[in-house]
Amino acid sequence: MNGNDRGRVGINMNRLGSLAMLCALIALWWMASNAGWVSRVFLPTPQATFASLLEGLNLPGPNGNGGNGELLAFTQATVGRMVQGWLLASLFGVLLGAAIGVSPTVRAWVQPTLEFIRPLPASALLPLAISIFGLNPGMVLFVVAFGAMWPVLLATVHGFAAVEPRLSEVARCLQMSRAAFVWKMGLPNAMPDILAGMRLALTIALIVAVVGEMIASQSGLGQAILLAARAFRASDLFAGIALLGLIGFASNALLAFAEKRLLRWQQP
Amino acid sequence: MAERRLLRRLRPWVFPALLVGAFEWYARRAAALGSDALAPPSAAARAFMGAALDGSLWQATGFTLGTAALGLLLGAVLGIALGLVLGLSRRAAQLGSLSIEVLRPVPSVALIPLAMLTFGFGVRMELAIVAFATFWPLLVLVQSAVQQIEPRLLEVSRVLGLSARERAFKIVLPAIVPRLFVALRLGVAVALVVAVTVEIAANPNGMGYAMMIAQQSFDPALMLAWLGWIGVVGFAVNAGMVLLQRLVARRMGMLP
Amino acid sequence: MSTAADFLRFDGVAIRLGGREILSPTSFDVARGEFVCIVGPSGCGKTTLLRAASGLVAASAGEVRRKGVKISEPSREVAFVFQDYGRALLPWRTVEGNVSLALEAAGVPAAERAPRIAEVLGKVGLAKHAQKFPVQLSGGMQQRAQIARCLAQKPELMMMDEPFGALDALTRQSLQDELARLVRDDGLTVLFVTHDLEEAIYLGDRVIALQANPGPGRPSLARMIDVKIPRPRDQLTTKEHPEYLHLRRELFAFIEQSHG
Amino acid sequence: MSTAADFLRFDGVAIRLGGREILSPTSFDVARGEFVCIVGPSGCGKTTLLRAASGLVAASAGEVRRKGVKISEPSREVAFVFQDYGRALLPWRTVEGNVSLALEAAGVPAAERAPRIAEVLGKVGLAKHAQKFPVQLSGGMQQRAQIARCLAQKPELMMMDEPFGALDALTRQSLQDELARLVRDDGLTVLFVTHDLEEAIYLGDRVIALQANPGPGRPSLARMIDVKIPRPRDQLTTKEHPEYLHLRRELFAFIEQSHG
Amino acid sequence: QSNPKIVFGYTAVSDFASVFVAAEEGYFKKRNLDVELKFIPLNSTIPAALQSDSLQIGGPTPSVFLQSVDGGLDLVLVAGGGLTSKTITGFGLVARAGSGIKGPQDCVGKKIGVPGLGAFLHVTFRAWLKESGVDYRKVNFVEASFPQHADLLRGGSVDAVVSADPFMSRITESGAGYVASYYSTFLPENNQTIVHAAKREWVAKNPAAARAFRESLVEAAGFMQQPKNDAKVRAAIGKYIKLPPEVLAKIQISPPGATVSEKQLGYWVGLMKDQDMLKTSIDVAKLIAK
Ligand SMILES: Nc1ncnc2c1ncn2[C@@H]1O[C@H](COP(=O)(O)OP(=O)(O)OP(=O)(O)O)[C@@H](O)[C@H]1O
Ligand SMILES: Nc1ncnc2c1ncn2[C@@H]1O[C@H](COP(=O)(O)OP(=O)(O)OP(=O)(O)O)[C@@H](O)[C@H]1O
Ligand SMILES: [Mg+2]
Ligand SMILES: [Mg+2]
Repeated sequence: MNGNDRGRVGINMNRLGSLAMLCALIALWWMASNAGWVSRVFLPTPQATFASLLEGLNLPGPNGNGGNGELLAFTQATVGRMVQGWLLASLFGVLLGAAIGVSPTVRAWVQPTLEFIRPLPASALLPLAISIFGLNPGMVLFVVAFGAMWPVLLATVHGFAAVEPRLSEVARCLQMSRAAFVWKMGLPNAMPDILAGMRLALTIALIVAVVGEMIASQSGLGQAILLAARAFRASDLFAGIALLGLIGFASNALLAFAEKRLLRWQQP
Repeated sequence: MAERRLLRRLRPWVFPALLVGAFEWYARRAAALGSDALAPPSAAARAFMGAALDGSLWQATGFTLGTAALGLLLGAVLGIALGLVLGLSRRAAQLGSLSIEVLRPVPSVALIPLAMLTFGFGVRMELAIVAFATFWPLLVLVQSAVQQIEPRLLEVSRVLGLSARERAFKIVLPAIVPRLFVALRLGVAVALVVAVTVEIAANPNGMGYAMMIAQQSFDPALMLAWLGWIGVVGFAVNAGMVLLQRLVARRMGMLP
Repeated sequence: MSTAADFLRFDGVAIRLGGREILSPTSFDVARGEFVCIVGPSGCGKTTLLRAASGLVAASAGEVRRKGVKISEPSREVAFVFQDYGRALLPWRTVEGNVSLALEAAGVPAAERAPRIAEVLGKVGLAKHAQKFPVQLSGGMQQRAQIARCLAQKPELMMMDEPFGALDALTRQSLQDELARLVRDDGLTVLFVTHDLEEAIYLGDRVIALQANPGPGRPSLARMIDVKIPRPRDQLTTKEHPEYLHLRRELFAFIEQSHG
Repeated sequence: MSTAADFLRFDGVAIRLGGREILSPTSFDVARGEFVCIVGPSGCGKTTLLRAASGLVAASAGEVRRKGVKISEPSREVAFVFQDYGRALLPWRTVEGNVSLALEAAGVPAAERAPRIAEVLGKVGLAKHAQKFPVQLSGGMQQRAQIARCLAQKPELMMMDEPFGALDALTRQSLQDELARLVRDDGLTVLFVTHDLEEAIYLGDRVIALQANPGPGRPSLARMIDVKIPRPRDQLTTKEHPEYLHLRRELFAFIEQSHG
Repeated sequence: QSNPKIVFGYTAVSDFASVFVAAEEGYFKKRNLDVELKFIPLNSTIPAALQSDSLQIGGPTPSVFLQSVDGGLDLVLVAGGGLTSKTITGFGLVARAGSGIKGPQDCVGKKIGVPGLGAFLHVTFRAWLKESGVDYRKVNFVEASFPQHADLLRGGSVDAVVSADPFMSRITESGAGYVASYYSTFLPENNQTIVHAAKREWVAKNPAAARAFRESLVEAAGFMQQPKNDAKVRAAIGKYIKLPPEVLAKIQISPPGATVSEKQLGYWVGLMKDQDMLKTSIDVAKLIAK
């Protein structure tokens, strides 16, 4: 009882501590920008950033009137691109990974090719993709999926390769069919790896989506911050960066939660 | 038997050959239709030879690799140092957790415009972004590596009465080496990708920039050559890291 | 020496793995319903012998026949309890799900599975833990879950590879007695590997002692001992039975000498 | 009951971990040179008691005194052989390097280390494997390497937590006898945890039986038995000694009843 | 006296011809200026490069320059580059074959590629639309670099592009598109298309160098205006901008405007104000170094 209480209080104290730390960082930002230690061209004040954010999100700002809501549309576009690309990446990553993991033949034929294209930065592929597919949202989606596919693919291959040999023997002893083996042993065994890979893939999907928007002129947060920077609107730039950070934070937290639910069997 | 061996040798090359062939055909057709942005791989190979001979290839490659390495060094040193602190002290880890969770997901490429504003272009801005991009994975992986050190080993060090210094050098550091390598491998890959991306998006130096220049100055063959070369460089760097990792693992008795 | 009625027959079975002869040509027979224990020092090939008997590994020479048929692949009529129970369970399935795997493999309709699962879990005393995942179980419970899966298979032959190796004394003893009862009730034939000589004598109808490093002049099969202690046996009286003490002495002396 | 000459004294030691009382107040003494075995069902707190005795975990009530001084931190004079030997060795150091760690910690000059390492490795029979890494060793060899490291510490008190838990019968018996010899030669005091009642009787001067789930009316310390079998003991005759059979029966009966 | 080394940033347009000529004809050297010409791929990065001292003088387009000043950078103009002219047909609106775009009215609701959002061609194109009475907000602009224009038109990703030679003529020759309007010919003449900016701090510290730089360009402008020098001018351009010879021979060179007047800059300020691109009010007089 006593120990429990102390535990709970301890956790609250920790939360408060880490919150205080974050506040301290923001305070430091506030001081640095307001006192003019760093030029405001580079570092806007937190209040200006916040005002830009409110205005862009079409929320009533400090001066009472709503903004233009541009950022809201951009955020939607970026999130949509990220999520779609990520889903595509996950789908193809798992399918291809499972094929490679299960079949030594497929592995022998395609893996070397994949090993070679894997280190290609997705951003470097953009100019070529534009030439081939044209400057359209589908092309950017393709590049996002391409860039984000690798962690899922590798994790799936690894998960299949790492099926405990003892379990393969259990399958043999029970004379399980190949399909049953894939479905009942291979995939569940690869699941933790796949989920971890998908989490990484989501981060990459966001990054590539932003790069795609910057280079291939798709409307979204990536383009918004680039234009903000070109026009030297630092507060808008920071508002965009903050939104991107928020997207990353929220999506990561969401997936971590899902992962925990799905991998209940790992917890003692 | 000999045929089978030959097949085995050739197998990995079949797909790349098919891809290249298909692309050659497609690009020739597009060029016939008057495209300015596509070139067949054969032309790319010629362009590549040209770039290799006039030295621009090596200069740009050197710049990208050098900047990526420096940025990684910066990001890794900071990330490992902070990771060790957060890993060893639960208090510090708890204090920093929220700030890290909030800052970490900021996509590094989102900082390209900011770095451009702050540093202009050149080595410094690329360095800053590469360092930022590699800092987080190293921080997080080192922290978890330290936290996952076998508690039994730390108890052994207590039972034997090792000093703090001895504990750091004889237990903690060797114990995290394998995971540190995994982290560094990831870091190297990230550093290279980010460096190229920065060059493509903003910084007028290095391989990414050379590729953009080729594209903008009507030289799709050269652009394709650069794309292929970037792939080769990434492949080689990755292979080098794997080799190094194996070597260290063997030296430390992690592999039988 | 052997008749067609032999249930399992080893006929000059030799096994080479990794370029080394692990098992030199070995021949023996097992009758239906017999409980045969195999002992020997670590690395002498006990597990390998069992794997050959179930078709998980192919003999390099000789052959294993079950009911007159040469064994080449594992069969569902033979269950295998692995030494490392921690790895032989699907970590993502509950105890129930793990047992169910055997039924699914055998094509038992979904509706019939539940009662059969409940039955075998009852037999091994895991009825209350059906919904738990392997990580949530102690070692002994995990091993019992594996045994339950093997029982669900309704095998006629059971291979058990040091099934009680890492359990504490009490759990071990109660599982030994439980196993003896199950085997008698279901008329199972068992090949039981252990490194514990006393366990071998206590459980077996026969004990086969293997020795390590077979060479030209050193066969793997070193000794075959019939255990004539009456059944049912129990932990206290059987272990003070004169025959038990005698066999114990004999086996120890033999193994010590063959070891040195 | 106790005198100032007591080497190790438990004085009402209770331990709470994770909000649960794992060890209820326990008191007993250990004399210098004594070999005390601790038995009990899994999870009853054997390991926890040993950790408290060496200062790895702090007692929530009462205190442990060694030579009259309250224990608060581990000391180099006390060696601890961990149950999970696989984890207690530095995987990146050879057997030699692992043993050397104890000498480095004690500040032994580099020049003197080699002979001392060779000596302890000889004692545990690992002289030939000095250059191997832990992954290259069998479980028994790993455990012997850990024991070698503890011996290199030149402790006066040795804590051993189920050191032979996962070894095969023969290795186990030879290590038991080896340990008994070492302890006698060096005049070591030993606290030895095991789940094997027979091992406890065979090795101990005294056996302490713990029981699980202590509550208000249930102390952790359930039974204390003196073993009056003469030394040196040996695997065959000692285990047929009437006193041995008697104690075995007594302990089994007790534990079975306290378990049920 | 010794002048500081000047790193000058330029982009791949012929509006920098006066600088190239000054370098080639030795006008910089004559005034004891050490000028290094550095190619910058993206015009809009030039202000940042000036701010971070990667460059001492650079040639942003007026719109990029004004936006940076609007954002708080303290830059001033040292000199000017090329001028707008009704005779220049080097850039225009190129529509996809079959798109049916003929004039400004047809652009409404269409997707139009421009080489840089908020950059020169974009701003001037919007100005033309506005002048023609078309609401440019109803046009969907996307950014696409010049070499991609042909493929984008052919693939149907965009309905038209605002392009420039030599890309424009390649498109029309290949039949992928046609020039719907040389809209620049409708814009007022004599306004800089490129301005040469430097940090105010730098100009204050090196007034002599800044003046010498401008004087070099004035002399170069004089050189360019003599038709007999045309070959030399083209050679200078070809040296700094890598162009195929046949393209170089045909390229239209905009007239030089080495000194920037308040009126000229004021034109751009007005244009950008019209398009809501400026947030602060800009005092043109303060932005031109004397
Ligand atoms: N796949 C394999 N390839 C090469 N050698 C093997 C293989 N499997 C087993 N061995 C070797 O064969 C020998 C016998 O192994 P086996 O597992 O049968 O021993 P065991 O009697 O079961 O020992 P333990 O009591 O330790 O389980 C060992 O020396 C082992 O190293
Ligand atoms: N750090 C801890 N926090 C909370 N509970 C703990 C901790 N360490 C041990 N326990 C609990 O204390 C009890 C006793 O553990 P201990 O390891 O001492 O048992 P044991 O007698 O050594 O068992 P075994 O024979 O299985 O090794 C167990 O129920 C265990 O779950
Ligand atoms: Mg075995
Ligand atoms: Mg324990």
